[in-house]
Amino acid sequence: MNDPAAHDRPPLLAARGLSFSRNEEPIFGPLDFALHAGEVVLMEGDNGAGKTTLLRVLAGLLAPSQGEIFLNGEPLTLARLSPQLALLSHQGGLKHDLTALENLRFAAGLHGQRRGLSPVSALAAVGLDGFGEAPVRQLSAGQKKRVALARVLLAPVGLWLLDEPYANLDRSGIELVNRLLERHAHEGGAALITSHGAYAYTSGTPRRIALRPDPAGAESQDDSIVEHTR
Amino acid sequence: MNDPAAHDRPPLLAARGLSFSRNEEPIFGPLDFALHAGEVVLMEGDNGAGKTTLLRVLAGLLAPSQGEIFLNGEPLTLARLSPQLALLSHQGGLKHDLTALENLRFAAGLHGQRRGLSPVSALAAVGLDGFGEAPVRQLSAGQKKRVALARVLLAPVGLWLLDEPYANLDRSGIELVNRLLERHAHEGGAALITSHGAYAYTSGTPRRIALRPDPAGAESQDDSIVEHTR
Amino acid sequence: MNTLTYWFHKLGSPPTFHRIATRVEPWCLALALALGAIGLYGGFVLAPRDYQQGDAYRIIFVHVPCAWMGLFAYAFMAVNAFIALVWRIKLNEVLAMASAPVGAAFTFVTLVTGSLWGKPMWGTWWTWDARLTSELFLLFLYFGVIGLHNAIEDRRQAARAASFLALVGVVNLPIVHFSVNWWNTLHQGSTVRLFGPSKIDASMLWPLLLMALATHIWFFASVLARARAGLIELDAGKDWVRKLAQDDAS
Amino acid sequence: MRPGSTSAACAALLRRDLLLVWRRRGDALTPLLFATIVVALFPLAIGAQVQELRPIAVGVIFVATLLAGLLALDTLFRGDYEDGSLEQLVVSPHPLALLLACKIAVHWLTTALPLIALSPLLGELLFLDPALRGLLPLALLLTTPLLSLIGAVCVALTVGMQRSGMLLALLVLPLYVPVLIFGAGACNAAQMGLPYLAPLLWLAAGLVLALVLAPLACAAALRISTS
Amino acid sequence: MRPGSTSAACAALLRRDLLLVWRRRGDALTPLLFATIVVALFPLAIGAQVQELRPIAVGVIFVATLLAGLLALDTLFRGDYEDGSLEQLVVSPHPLALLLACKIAVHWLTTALPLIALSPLLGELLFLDPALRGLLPLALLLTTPLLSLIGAVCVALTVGMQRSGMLLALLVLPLYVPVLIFGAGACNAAQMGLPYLAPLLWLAAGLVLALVLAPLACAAALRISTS
Ligand code: HEM
Ligand SMILES: Nc1ncnc2c1ncn2[C@@H]1O[C@H](COP(=O)(O)OP(=O)(O)OP(=O)(O)O)[C@@H](O)[C@H]1O
Ligand SMILES: Nc1ncnc2c1ncn2[C@@H]1O[C@H](COP(=O)(O)OP(=O)(O)OP(=O)(O)O)[C@@H](O)[C@H]1O
Ligand SMILES: [Mg+2]
Ligand SMILES: [Mg+2]
Repeated sequence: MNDPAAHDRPPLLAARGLSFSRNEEPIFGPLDFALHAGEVVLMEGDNGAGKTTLLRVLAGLLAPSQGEIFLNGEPLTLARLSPQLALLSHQGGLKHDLTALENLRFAAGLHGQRRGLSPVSALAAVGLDGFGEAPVRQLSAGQKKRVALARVLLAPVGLWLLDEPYANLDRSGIELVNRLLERHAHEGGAALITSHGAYAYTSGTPRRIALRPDPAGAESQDDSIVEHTR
Repeated sequence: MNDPAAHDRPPLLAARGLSFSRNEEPIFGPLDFALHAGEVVLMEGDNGAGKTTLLRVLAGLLAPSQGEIFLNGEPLTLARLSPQLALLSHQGGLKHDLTALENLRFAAGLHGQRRGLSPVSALAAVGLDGFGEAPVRQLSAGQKKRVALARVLLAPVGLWLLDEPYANLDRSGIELVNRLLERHAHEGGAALITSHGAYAYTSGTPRRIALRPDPAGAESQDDSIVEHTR
Repeated sequence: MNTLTYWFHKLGSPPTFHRIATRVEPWCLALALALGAIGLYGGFVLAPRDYQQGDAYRIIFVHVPCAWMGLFAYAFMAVNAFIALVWRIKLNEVLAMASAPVGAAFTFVTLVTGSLWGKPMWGTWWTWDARLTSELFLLFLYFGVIGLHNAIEDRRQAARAASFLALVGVVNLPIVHFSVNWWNTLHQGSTVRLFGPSKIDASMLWPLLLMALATHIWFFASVLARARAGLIELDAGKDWVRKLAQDDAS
Repeated sequence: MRPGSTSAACAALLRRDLLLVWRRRGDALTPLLFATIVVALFPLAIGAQVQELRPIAVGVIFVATLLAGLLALDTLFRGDYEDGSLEQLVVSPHPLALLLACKIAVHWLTTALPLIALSPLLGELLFLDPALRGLLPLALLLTTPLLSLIGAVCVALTVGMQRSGMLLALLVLPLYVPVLIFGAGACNAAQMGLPYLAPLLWLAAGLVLALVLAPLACAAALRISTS
Repeated sequence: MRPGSTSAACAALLRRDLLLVWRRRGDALTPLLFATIVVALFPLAIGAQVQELRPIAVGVIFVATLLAGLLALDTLFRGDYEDGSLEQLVVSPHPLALLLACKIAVHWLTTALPLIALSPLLGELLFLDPALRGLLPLALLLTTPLLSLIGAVCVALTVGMQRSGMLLALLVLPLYVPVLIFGAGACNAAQMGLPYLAPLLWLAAGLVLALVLAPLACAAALRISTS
């Protein structure tokens, strides 16, 4: 927000009146928010608040019950899916039978690769130097998470949607995620992340957006989106 | 350790010269340690240090390559499996098609149930009061974790082996785990838990046990078991 | 908005549909029962014995209307499924899913009456002739649609997935209907024509047509009832359902 | 702290597994439908005449039962393995073999028994020799539990692997062959008017043996494959 | 930032899927072995004489192929769904239908093609009429891709569910039946010296249609079932 020029361009991600219901039971929303280049938004909320669901809706994997999503100012419809986002979900999206490097090479083929990065260097960037040739199945929970992060890092996209990127990571891994987010925002990208940990990305000043509209107009501590700007 | 009487009884869990290798490559060990009633041991270690593997060995799910495990002073062999421990692993061990209550009722049938607790009250104890009748598949990541914790709580055993009990939990969930551990230790139980979070169980004074023997004799920060006594 | 789309939207809104369906339903049921009773009386009592088949042929008055309904219900389901998929209209999802069990029941009755009839006519309960086989697989398709619908948690997603399957399965309809023309089979060909002279005596034709009318009305009545229940289940949290429950209570 | 009794544990397991089947009763019907469909494919692929179908009726029904059982096998431990409840059974204080025996029993009750009940109808579809109407269900009643028990041991061996459906088929089918030969053999002998009691007795003997040994083998196999 | 081209994405997907099959080449062989075992069961269940087996040879081989394909279907998207790579395909910037077509192609190449190559041997096992030696592989060559394409649509519909193997069979088989009738029908007609070109042409026409429509339907079904 401290860079007024950023607001001339359309926001990387914007939601207008966005809500999602399962079996007509509202999970979240209606929500209105925008995510501009250079921002990292941390979404916090109690267990079951709907964070994962929101990320999946934003990625175009679930159709919203109401409202619209805009990527770079263009509406995202189920039919025309976003070419411009990278998603990290609980499952990781890795093939356990392939090695870490083979997984990243495939991702590079599918999504393209960021200028100046290669599968090998992305793997080094997440601290898995010697593990390129090990099948992913043999990696520990945290090592798998790092490979999935390398995949996100490699994709040439501006918008990152990361669901609990810190879970299962040791302390150096947590710092690594913070470093990666910092750099991504600095290079003009944006990220929306969920986390329960106090250690999560903490540079900048927080801004909150309620996941559910608050009848009293006040903003509640729970069920909220906390936003940090660079 | 501050209760000398506890040492007259055999430790709830003890390992002697315990090590585990995959394909002749050592993962951890040799390890010697004991876990007495009233202790909660927090095992910390980098990603891939072998924490999950150690817990699975202690639970009797993997056969150790070398060394012995004692439960209440009796050796644990693969054939005579531990009647006295509760395990929380990454998968949770819940049936997604059954409701939370049905899952707990089954657990109570299988393992028996702790005096003074019932499936309903265990569910209430983990803060899932209204969710007893929802199929587990519909719960969020953190809610599933809470149901799994209720299962551990319900089992009438002294020894808890918990793999990353804090992951996916919100702050009230983290406090809940700490409260449960506190009470369990107070009632004469013991727990061995893994975690990466700084928020983890922190009452008492830490003690470290290296997951791998340190050649220099010094104790390293990484790959270590941190032990807290009541 | 022109009047047509206006009525479309009006009818398509669950509360309106519910109101109209509640009112129409009992009349439909009564009419279907009355017509059915007359038709059965005409078929089983008034119509003359067949000189070849004796009384066994009288099962035609159940078999043929049910067979038609099995096919009609599928077509009805497919049309609704198409609308549900393209325009995402809730009412059509519910209608499509409501017609599946009814259609399956008619198909099942067709199979049972057919094989009951087959025993005296062909000397066997069952043969692997094209019409019989394709009718059997029509039943399986119905089961598939119902099974898929039950297997998915989210009701609307389930309805859409099952609708999709119903559309894919439409290829089976022409096979069932035209199988008697495309392959020469044991089962007899068309005897009743909508256009042009039928190959059936008028004294047998009118009960048959009456029965056909009765089954159609019955079908609509039970689809309406199921759709109503389905809508209430879907909209359980909505205002109009809550008001309904209150009205019921008071 | 009072650990539960073993019989309570078995009862809880039986109750849970039956409840799971009931929750997915649509799925539970599918072995039935699968066998029906396999049986129905043959007249389409071969021809629909009585003289074509009657000689192969027994064989096709046995093969269909066997394949349906084989497919259903995959669900025996898979779900429990993936969601971690198998671990819980292993670390429970009760004899694993007994718990597994309960699981196998539920599996047989819910997959094979309905198929046996349906077998007269399947026979009708293939113009089964009327003389076999009583014998076929009896032969199936002896063979299917054997198949479930043998299959459970194999499935326990492969449970740790991903996408092992095909490997399982490979392990299981050679073991199924003798059962098939005795079962179908008895029916074929009866069809030709030969004595058919001997193969049935062999099957019964095998069943008794398997009832005792298979759960033990299953528990041992599971310990190996999950470690 | 340069997004990859669609052709590069397809190439990467083809390469990865082939690599995965190669990593599990044991598993890749199993449809073959499964079909062989099914074929081998019939002489055991029915009898081993030429006059018993020859009339049913074509039918048994077709049914075995169909069942082997059906079992293999389950692995088409399941693995990708479970480990989240399917999500990655869906959020990728390329047409989903094209990516799925690549997956189906690899699946057909690695499961059906070896079976077609083996079919003469299977025919030998069942004393297949020598006149059909050329026609049978040809008919399989036309039917198996159709089965893969139709099957892919159904499997896409059920991919979000647990343990849907049986439901899948129920969905798929009614759609397979016409294919089976035409394929086996052509061979049976040839065996009786009747003209057999018409059913083959129907199959070819169906194949062309399915090649165009099935990937699109598959993508649509996937969007529904994963949402
Ligand atoms: C299980 C066995 C049978 C099945 C599944 C079956 C199925 C059908 C179906 C689906 C139709 C409606 C076709 C259409 O309108 O496109 C039909 C019509 C009819 N069936 Fe059957 N049928 C069976 C046995 C029989 C038998 C044994 C007879 C008597 C010989 C018979 C006589 C008729 C007649 C007369 C019609 C009316 C044909 C017309 O006017 O279009 N059916 N059957
Ligand atoms: N498939 C489903 N069907 C029905 N309800 C669901 C489903 N998935 C999630 N829910 C419900 O939707 C709500 C939001 O779930 P979601 O997974 O988005 O929460 P979350 O904020 O990610 O929580 P956590 O921090 O525990 O991961 C929860 O109450 C959950 O029970
Ligand atoms: N099935 C396996 N085959 C081979 N190696 C394995 C297997 N499972 C784990 N490993 C290896 O063993 C080591 C220890 O793994 P483990 O899962 O115990 O680590 P961890 O301490 O739990 O790590 P994390 O904090 O990431 O969960 C890792 O280097 C991992 O790569
Ligand atoms: Mg979540
Ligand atoms: Mg771990």
